[in-house]
This record gives sequence, structure tokens and C-alpha cells, in this order.
Amino acid sequence: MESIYLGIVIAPLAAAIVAGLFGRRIGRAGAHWVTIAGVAISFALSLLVLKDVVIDGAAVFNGTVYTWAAIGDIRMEIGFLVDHLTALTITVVNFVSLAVHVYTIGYMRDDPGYQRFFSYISLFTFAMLMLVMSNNFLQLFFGWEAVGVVSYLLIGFWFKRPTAIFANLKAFLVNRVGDFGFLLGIAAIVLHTGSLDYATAFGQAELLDAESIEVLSGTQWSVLSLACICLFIGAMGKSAQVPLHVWLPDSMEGPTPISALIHAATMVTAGIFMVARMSPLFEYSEIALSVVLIVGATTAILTGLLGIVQNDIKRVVAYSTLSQLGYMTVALGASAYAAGIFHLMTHAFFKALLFLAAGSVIIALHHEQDIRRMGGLRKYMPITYWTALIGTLALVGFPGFSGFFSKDALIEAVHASTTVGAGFAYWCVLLGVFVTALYSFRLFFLVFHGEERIDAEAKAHLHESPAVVWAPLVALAIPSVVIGWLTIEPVLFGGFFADSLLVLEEHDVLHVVGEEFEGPAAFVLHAFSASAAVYLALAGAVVAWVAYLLRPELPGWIAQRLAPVHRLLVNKYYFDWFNENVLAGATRGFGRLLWGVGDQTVIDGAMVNGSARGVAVLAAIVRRVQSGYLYHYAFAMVIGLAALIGWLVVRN
Amino acid sequence: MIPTILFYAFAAILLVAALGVITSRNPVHAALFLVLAFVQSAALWLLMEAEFLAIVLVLVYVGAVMVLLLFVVMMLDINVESMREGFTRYVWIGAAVALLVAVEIGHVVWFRSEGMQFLSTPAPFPADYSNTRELGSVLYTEHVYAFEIAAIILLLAIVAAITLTMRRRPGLKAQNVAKQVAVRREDRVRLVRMDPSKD
Amino acid sequence: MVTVAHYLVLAAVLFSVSVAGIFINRRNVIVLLMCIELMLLAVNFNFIAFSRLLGDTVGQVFVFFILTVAAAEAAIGLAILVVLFRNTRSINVDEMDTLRG
Amino acid sequence: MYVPLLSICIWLPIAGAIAVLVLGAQRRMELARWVALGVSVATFLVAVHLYIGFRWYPEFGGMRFVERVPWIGAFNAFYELGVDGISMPLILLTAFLTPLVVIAGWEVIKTRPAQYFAAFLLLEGLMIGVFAALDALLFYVFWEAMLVPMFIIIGVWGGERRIYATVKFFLYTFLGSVLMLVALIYLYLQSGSYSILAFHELPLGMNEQVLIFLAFLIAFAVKVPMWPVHTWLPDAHVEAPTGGSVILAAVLLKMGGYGFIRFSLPITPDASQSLAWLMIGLSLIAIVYIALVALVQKDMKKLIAYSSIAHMGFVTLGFFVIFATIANSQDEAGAMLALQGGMVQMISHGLISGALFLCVGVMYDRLHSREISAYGGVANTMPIFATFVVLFALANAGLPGTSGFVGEFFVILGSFHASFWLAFTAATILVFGAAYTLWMVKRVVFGEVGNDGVAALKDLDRREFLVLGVLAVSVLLLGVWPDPLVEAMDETLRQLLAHVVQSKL
Repeated sequence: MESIYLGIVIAPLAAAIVAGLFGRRIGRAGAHWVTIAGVAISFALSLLVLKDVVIDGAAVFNGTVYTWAAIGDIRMEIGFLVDHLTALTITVVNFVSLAVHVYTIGYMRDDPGYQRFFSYISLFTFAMLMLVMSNNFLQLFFGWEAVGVVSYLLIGFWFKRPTAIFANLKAFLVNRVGDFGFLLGIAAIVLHTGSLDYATAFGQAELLDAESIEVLSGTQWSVLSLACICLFIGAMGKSAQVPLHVWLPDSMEGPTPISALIHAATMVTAGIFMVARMSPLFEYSEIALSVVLIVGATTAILTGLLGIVQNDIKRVVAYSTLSQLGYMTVALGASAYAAGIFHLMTHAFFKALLFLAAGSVIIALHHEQDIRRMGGLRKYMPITYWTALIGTLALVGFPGFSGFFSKDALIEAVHASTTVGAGFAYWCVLLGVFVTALYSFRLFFLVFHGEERIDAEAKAHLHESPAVVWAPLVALAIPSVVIGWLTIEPVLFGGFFADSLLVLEEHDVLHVVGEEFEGPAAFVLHAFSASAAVYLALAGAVVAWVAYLLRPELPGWIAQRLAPVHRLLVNKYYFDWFNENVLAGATRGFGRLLWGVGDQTVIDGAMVNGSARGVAVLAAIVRRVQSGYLYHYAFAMVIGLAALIGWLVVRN
Repeated sequence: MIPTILFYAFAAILLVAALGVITSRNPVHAALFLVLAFVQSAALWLLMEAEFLAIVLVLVYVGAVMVLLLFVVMMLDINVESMREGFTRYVWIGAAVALLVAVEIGHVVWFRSEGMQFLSTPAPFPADYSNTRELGSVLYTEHVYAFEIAAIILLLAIVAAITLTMRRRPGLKAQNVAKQVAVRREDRVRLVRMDPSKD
Repeated sequence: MVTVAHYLVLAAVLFSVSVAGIFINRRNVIVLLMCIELMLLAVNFNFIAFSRLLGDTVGQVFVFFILTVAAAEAAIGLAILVVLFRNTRSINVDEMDTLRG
Repeated sequence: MYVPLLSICIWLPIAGAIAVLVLGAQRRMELARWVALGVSVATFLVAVHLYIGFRWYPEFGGMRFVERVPWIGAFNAFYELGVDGISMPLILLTAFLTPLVVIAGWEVIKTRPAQYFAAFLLLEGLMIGVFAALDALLFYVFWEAMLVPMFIIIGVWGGERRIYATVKFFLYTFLGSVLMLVALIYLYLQSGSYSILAFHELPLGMNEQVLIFLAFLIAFAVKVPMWPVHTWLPDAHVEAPTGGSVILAAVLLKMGGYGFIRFSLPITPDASQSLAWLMIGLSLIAIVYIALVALVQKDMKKLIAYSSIAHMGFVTLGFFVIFATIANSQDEAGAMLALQGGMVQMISHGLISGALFLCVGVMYDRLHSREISAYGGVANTMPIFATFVVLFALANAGLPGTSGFVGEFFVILGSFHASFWLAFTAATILVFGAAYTLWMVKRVVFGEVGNDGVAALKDLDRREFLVLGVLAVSVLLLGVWPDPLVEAMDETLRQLLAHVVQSKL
């Protein structure tokens, strides 16, 4: 099996290298064929692995590929850990990636950077797979940063756009803030367990909890809690949790396929994946779990609200992504890791679908992204319309769609949780359901229904997108509908992740939820009878229908009435303003101060050139002794001679 | 008795001459006083039975160096009056330093004699003693290198003095011997082959 | 009796006089040169006196060398003086301060 | 047969320098260039041979390829050479970069090219001498002699304010070295020989150690350079020709770090321990302060120079944090990580900063400006070049998978045991390093074409591609698989650590 694992990661890497270095030689078609082949091979192999792990019940594989470095007793290795979690995640990653590869052929058809783009997304697939398959912290960090870099490159793919290169720098830096915490977390674990390996580190989780470290003078922190919170800061960066969420909406400057692949389905969920993977650590730290729960809940509600006032089609979906990431994080905080991963999976399908559908609309309208200039597209783009509808229903959690299963289970799990902050989180996620439905249907109605606000020129060319574009939509729509039905039982309640996730008995909320579970159909029915979420979602949809189709003047009226709130939302709670003016401004100002005053004035001015000037001043004084008159020198000699003799005489 | 009288006489003249050197208004007078001082010194050295040095002093110093000095002093048109301004300005500090030096030397001589009999008179040399031979016998054996170096120094002094004072005035119509010697035939003679049939 | 001490005292006085001369004739380079000659003379007195006292000829050899060097010095000093006078039409030391720092 | 490989490494380039000078004087420029390249490549091959021989017994940490010939009998000084795990990588780095610098200057240098190449060859030999010398007097001779070619390189082929920069460079470094000489002479008087290894074993009292440590500190801190004696570096870099910048950043700075680990730590372990707080403090200042200063630079070379200072802060941090790490954790794993991190950081920084300076050189050759504002949108006209710039910039920002990550990772890991806040402060480089490097990339490489000059840019030619490509491959290779480097140093560093933690009092 080991060669299969290697094949899974190497196929996209090789494809990326070929497309990147020899792009010009193999041409456009060559580039997309080679990368699609690479990802297809990887997908096929990951299916094989999934079958091997799930159906054949193969044992967990934990092996080393090569030694990266060995320092003293600490061995740093590159290796794979393949269990249920890995197998499921790589399959999802590869599936979405494959769909996006195909979609890109249509979306990027006229772009001069065609080969480069394919190279990047293949490279991204490689990095993501490395991250997921890692069996140690080092490789995790490798994949972690590598996906960040490819994301950086892809957001700035259209490097001529000032907004794009601003957004990619911002994305990288914000992620770096997260990585900063992540690295410290790794350091804490490595130094206290002596190993970078998951297995070794997880085995010592309880010991770690007992060890303490003095962070602020006088306060003793549990090393485990510190490490977990640091690791979670990393997850906050990558999975865009408040307050490190600011980069994700801006990342929409990149081409739409990567918005679907990286900024919705895969990379941004790396943080969720990581926390789930670290469940043997997080489980022992109540504090860390509470932090995760509260941050996730805050993100879920705050960013969802922002989605209501956005007018850029991709940004609405981006805020929706943020909000859903908040949901997943809440699930992790409530120790319902399986629910988080389950939502991650369903979200990957339907959110990628929504993004690709948005992309389809965008290319149909010749790169128009403002939803105020859309409307009534249903009759022009039927396939896009229906797939988008499926995506939207899945997103809002309409009973029976994949999103419903994951989200409802998640909400129930939070409800059952006793972790500190669970009550707050429960209300947040519940309210979030309404908000989700509101902005989702607002988007849907404004784009596909109502009056046509499209400008005449675009309208003339308006037609359904080509097959390479709609085929992936269909391919993603199918799992968006059915995946929940098929997998909820084993994944959430069947102990699917028993070999990868650890949940302590007192935290096992999914078990509580599972006690009432009697199959997917019953789950759906139960939702109608006992869950507020379904009705909240329905209410959201109705409000959206009223406000945007029935009475289109209503939103403007509300915005006027609630002007301060509206301003707060339009300005995104002033996070960007704060970061740009206060943080970045202060840093630059401080740098200028240190350079101007510290380096130039004090060190160079006063010390370096100052010492030279001091010598000059001293010399100017001393030179007066050198009068140039011969007799002064003669006098000096004679008097000196006399003094010397005098000294010799007196000495004895 | 007679040597004592002679000593005091010569010493008195020597000191007067020395004072004359440093106080004369006219450099020519000063130079002449200096000549006097040297001659007195030579006489005193004779008293100490250092005949060779006494002779050399008179020959070399009085005969050559002092004449050279006089020659220069007279050649240069020196404005004597400007030289004398502020003559007494440093006289006190000069006197003080001189006194200090004298006291110091006296002190060294008297108190640090290390058992040397300063108040003794060296025994006179026998009649067949030749100061010149004695000096020569060490000078050309033991100190021959130093002697050679001294010779070089003198030669250097000559060369340096000539180089310093030599002046090349522009536009002066003088022959350049080096150039004349360096002339080759080709520079001056041009052989022209005439074809007789041409004209 | 004329003892060595007589000569030593004479030399000391002579030396002091020439030291004073340097101070008095600070402006006149020629006289300065003469004062230096006088100093050397005083030194020579000591050398000869000690040579006699100790019965060692080396002292006199030294005097010989001093005379040589003094002659060389006088020659070069006078040459410099001539050049100086040719350039500045004066040997007034007060007017020469090109070496001033 | 016994072949003095180390001597060959030192004297071959020096002999080559003379040959190049002679050939250049006869205006046979083409030949002189090829000779320079040939000699530098040959030296590199010898160094590789050394490295291969070195790897035979990785478990032996001591000196190898030792040569010992009496040199100055009166001082008991020997011509003594040898390499261990600390000096070997540095020699390899030096020998690796010189051919690249020769190629980089191939047609670019128009005035006195023969002298230019000769200066670099001479510099190479002397630098290898510094790393290989086991005799303190010999070390000092190489150390000082090396200033001369560098002085000439900046002073002759430099920019407009080159005289100011060279004088500053020379005075700064020379001032430091003089104190080092005093310390070396004192050690000689105490031990009776100039052998560095004998110095290591020499028992010294605390006061002596502190004074010696401070004397060394000034010499090495200037070279590294540490805050606040760093201001010569930006000036020297800005004025130096491209090749000069490359060697300056890549190898010369490493001599400071090498000095710390070869002299300060083992000779004065107790003083190092008691003054470690000072070193750690200065290193952290270098990392944070300098990173902030780098952020606001307008001149690309200055920015990279400041970035070098910040990155070299990790070297000194790694070397001196070991005491606190051991004191807090009782095991040596963290300390080994920190030491290794410092060493790896030196090698990696050599490659990356060299590459970045070469990139700036490529642009400077075309537009004759180092100002960031003079560029913009270079990626439009030079896509291949832009790829390299982005790669090296990311490496400079410490991206995993490039060599820039390895050293910083080890040091941050190692310093975590010393104190959480120490690691925290050091780790800010992750953010600041990315900020200043990528911000520069954004302004230079990305965006619309900035002006007509940029619009007329030609992409890399073969020669430039070769140089940058070789560096890119080595940066990536070292990032993906640092083990060959780490393993070569491991045993030596372990022995060093064991020696350092043993008090001499």
C-alpha cells in the first residue's frame, strides 16, 4: 500500500512540475491533460485507499517515507498516517479538485496564464494531500504552509490587479499570524514529548496536561492547554475564524475555480481537519475546547450577518463559507469532531458547487460579479439554476439535502454539550440558520429570479455555459443531495472515526444525539417535529422572498431605519479598517521611527559618525598646539629635555 | 699652577664668547663670537691632552663650517632689526630653563657620580704618547663601520646641500650636457638619396 | 689643580648658556643653529673629560663622530636656510607657519 | 598518497587569482574569465571531495584533514588546518558560491574585469582559510587579509557612495578585530601556543573569561552583525557590486557566527553562560527591531541587508539560548536543536540572501536603480525572473520546503524551552519576515507595468538563469531534505555542547 500512498501525493506533484516548468512546450491542452491525469490518478488511488480502509477494514497505516533531519534524539520524518479520517478527506479533496480541474478548462479558456494556473492547482492538491496524510507535526506544517503559499499565488494570479495583489499579501500575512501560533504550539508539543510524531505525542497527552509552564510571571499554565490554544490559533488563521477571518472575503480576487477549491472546499477546512486530528490532545483540555467553541460560534453568527449586505456574488458565498467554518469549529469545540468533519465533507461538495455555479454565472455575464446587475437568469441558464438551487438548499439545511444532515446533527450535538460556552454557541448556531437562509436565498433570488437588471450587451451573449463548466456542477450536485443520506449513519454514529478521533466519555455528545437516531429518514422526520432549525431556515427563506422578490424596496427602507447597524455591517465591523490603519499603520510608523531615530540618528549619527566627529573636534583643539613656529617646537624640545632630566634626577 | 691659570683664562673667554653669540644683534658678530668660542675650546681640549680633536675642531669647524656659516650670513640680506623685536620677551623663561638645566647637570654630576673621582686630575700621558695614533688605532679597527657610516653621512650632506640649493631657472640659456651626449647620428644626419638621372 | 669637575662645570654652564640662547634668539634661525653648535660643543667637553677620567678613548671617538654629524647638519641646515631665504626673502621665523595645524 | 586537500582549497584560488591578474594584464580577458571560472569550479570540486570524505564516519566529530607545519617558531605558531562539522558546511558554501559569483559577473563587469575576478578568487581562498585555520594566529591573518579584497571590491566596483561605505566597513570590522587580537595574544601567553583546540581546554578564571568574551564579542558582533553595530552592513551592501553583496551576505557574515561557535562558546563557556542574557537580548532586538526597520526601506538592497541582520539574529539566538534551554529542561535535545538551527540558518541564509542579491543585481543591470519605486509589474515582462524572485522571497520569509524554514524552525523550537516569550518574540519573524519580503515583491514584481523602463525589460538570459536556477535547486533541496547537512554537523555539535556545558572554573 505504501507505494499507493506515495502515488497519491506524487501524481499531482509531478503533474504540477510538468505543467509549470514545461508549460510552454506542452501547450495549453497538454497542461490541462497532464494535470487532470495527475489528479485523476490520485483520485482513483484514494478511492482504492478508501475501499481498503472502509470496506476491507485495513489496519491504520503509520509509516515513514524518509528522515528529514535527525537532531539528537529528535527524529524529524516525512511519513503517512492513513486511517478513516485520512481516507475520507483525501477522497473528498481529490474529488473536488478533479471537478475544479475540469471546470477550469472552461473558466480559464481565454486566460494567458492557463498553464500556470493548472500547475498551481495541481501543486495545491499535492500540498493539501501532504497535509492530510501526514503522520507528524512537521509535515503537517509543511502542507499547512504550502497550501498557504499556493493560495497566495492563486489569489494574486491576476497579478496586474492592484486589488488582487493586495488581497494575496493580506491573506498570506493573516495566515502567517495564525502560523505563528501554530509553530509555537508545535514547539510546545515537541519539546515536552520529545517527538514530532502524532502517535507519540498523543500518547503523552495526559502527561502534558500535568506539566505546567510559566507564561506570564506567576501564572502556571498547563502545557497541553497552551499547546492546544496555540495550535488553534493556527487553525483560526487557515480556517478564517474571527478575528483572523479578514483575508477570506478578499481572497475572492482570485479566479473562481480556486475560490471553490481552496477557499471553500479544502484549504480553509484544513484548520478543522487539524483540530479533529488533534482530538486526542484537545480532549484533555477543557479550556482549549471552550476557546474553540466560543470562537467558532462568534464566527458563525458575525460573518453570517455580513453576508446579508454584500453585493458581490462571490463575496456573499465567501461570507457564507466563513459562517459555515464557524459551524464546523463549534462542532469541534463541542467535541463532536465527527460532526465537524461530516459538515466539512458535505460543505466541500455544496460550497464548491455554489462557487462553481457563481463562476458559471460570472463567465456567462462576462466577468460581472455584482448581483445588483443580475436577475432573472433562470431561463437563460437552466442547468446552473438547478444546480445552484440544490447547493442553496443544501447550504440552508433543507431536510433531506446533505447540509441538513450535517448541520442538524451539529446543532443537536452543541445542544447536548456541557463545555463552557455551549449555551452561547447553541444560540449562535441556531440564529445562524436563519441568517444563512436569509442571505442564501437573497443571493439566489437576486441572481436567478426577479427582474433582469443585466446590461444589454451582456444579455445579447447570454447563454448556458459549456459542458466542461456544467459537468462539474452536476458532478458536485449529486453528492450535495445524496451524501448525507448515505453516510450520516456510519460517519456520525457508527464509529467510523474510531481509529482516528478520540472523544472522552464525558464529552461524547454525538453519542447522546445518536441515542435517538433511527436512520436517515427518521432523522428528517424528527427534524420537522422537534427541531427549531428547520423552521428557522424556512423563515429565512420566506423573509428573503418577501424582501427581495415581493417587496424589493423593503431592504433599502430597513437599511435606512437601522443606519448604524447597516454601516457597521457594510464596514465589516471595522476589522479591515483597524488592521490597515491601526496595526499596519502603527507597525510601519514604528519601523520608520526605529530606522530614522534608532538607526540613522542614534547609531549612525551619534555613535558612528559621532565618534568620527568627536575625533575631528578633539583634533581641532589639539592642532592649536601645532603653531608651525619653529621656536615653539624648539622650546618644547628643550623644556621637555629639562623636564626629563628633572624627572630622572628626582626619581632617585 | 700654569694650567690652572690657563684653564680659567680660556674658560672665561669661552663663556664670554658664548654669551656674545647669544646676545649679538648682528649675526655676523655672533658667528665671529662662535669662532672665538671654538678656538678657546680647542685650547681647553689641548689642556686635556686631546690634541687630535683640538686640531680637528680648529681645522674643520673654524676653518670650514664657520666660514661657510659666515659666508651664508653675509650672502643673505638679513633684516637685523626685525629679528630683534621681542628680544627680551623670552629672556626670563630662557634664563630659568638654563638655570634649571645647569642645576640638574650639577646635581647629576655631583650626586650620581657612582664613585667617580671628579675632583681628581687625570694623570698626564707619557711623553711618547700620541693621541692621534691612539684614536686612529681604535677608529679604523673597532669603529670602522661607524666611521664608514659617518663618511656616508657627510657625503649625503654634500649631495643634499647641493640638491637643495641648486636652482633651475626657466628660460636660462645653458647647455644640457646629458642631451648632448645622448645625441645619435640619426637625429642629426639625414641621408638623402638623390637620383642623378632625374636632373 | 684643574680637575675633571672644572671641565664638567664649564660644560654645564656652556650648555645652559646655549639653552638660554635658543630662547632669546627665537626668531633668528642662523643664531639658533649657532646655539645648537654650542650645545654640541658643551657635550663634547663632557665626552672628552670623561674619556680622560676613565682612560677610555671611545669617548674621543664619539666626539669625532659628533663633529662629523654636526658638520653635516650645519651644511644641510644652511642649505635649507638658503633655499628658504630665496623663496621668502626672509629668514624671520615668525613669518613661517606653514606647518600650523 | 597524502594530499593536502585543505591547503589546495585555500591556495588554488589564490594562485588562480594571480594567474587571472597576469592574463588580464595582457588583455586576454576571455581567457582570464574562463580561468577564473575554472579555478573556482575546481575549488568547489575539491570541497565536494572533502565533504564526501567527511561523510565516511559521521559518528566522528573531531577535526579531520589536519595539516600541521611549523610556521613561526618563535611564537610556537603552526600552519595548522582542519575541518569538523562546523567548518565543513561553511567551506562548502564558500566554494559553492564563488563560481556562481564569477558567472554572475561574467559580462556585467566592464571596468577591470580581470582584477574583479581575481579579487573574488583571492577572497575565496582567504575565507576558506578562515574556516579551516586551527591556529589562532593563522586564523587572524586570514581574517584580516580577507578585508583587503572586500575593501577593493566595494571601493572599486561599488556605487556612488562607495568610499563612505568602504571606509565604514573597514573601520567597523577592523576595530573589532583588534580587540580579538588582544584576546588571542592573551590566550597565547596563557597556553603557550596558538592552537585553537588548546585554547578550548585552557582553564580560565571568570574575570579572564568575561574580558576575553567581550573582546571576541566585539569582533564577531560586528561581523554578524548584531544590533547596534550593524549599520555598516546596509551601506556596504547598497554600494557593493552584486557579486560583492552576495559574498558579503553569504559568507562574510557567517564568519561572525563561526567565531562565536568556534571561539566564544568553547573558550569562555562560563562567561558565555553568564552573559547569555545579553546575547539573547541583542539577538531578539535584531529580530524584531531590524525587521521593523526593514519594513520601511525604499531601497531593495537595503531591505535585503536589514533582512539579513534579522535572520542572522537567529544564528546568535540559537547559539546562546542553549544555556537557558538546558537550565530549564535538563535535557540537551532543545539545546541541540538551537545549535543546529543556528548553523543551518547560516548556510541557508547564505544561499537565500545571495540569491536575493543576485536578483536585485539582475534588475540593476537592466534599469540601474535599486529603488523599489522604480519598478512595478516586473512579472509582466520577466515572468521567469519573477518566478525566481517569488521563490527566493518566500524562502526568505521562512517557507517550509525551502532552506529558510529549517534554521528558524529549529531555533524557535530550541528556544521554547528557554522561555515561552523568547520563542514568541523570535517567532514574530514569521509575520514580519513575510511582511517586508512579500511587500517588496508586491511592489516590485506584481502589479501593472510600472513605467517604460520596466516595459522594456528583457527576461533572464541563459547565464542568469543558470546562476539563479542552481541556487533555487539548492534552496529547495536543503528545505526538503536537510538531513545531509544536519547529520554532518550533528556529532561535532554534540561534542561542542558537552564541552560548553562543562564549567571551566
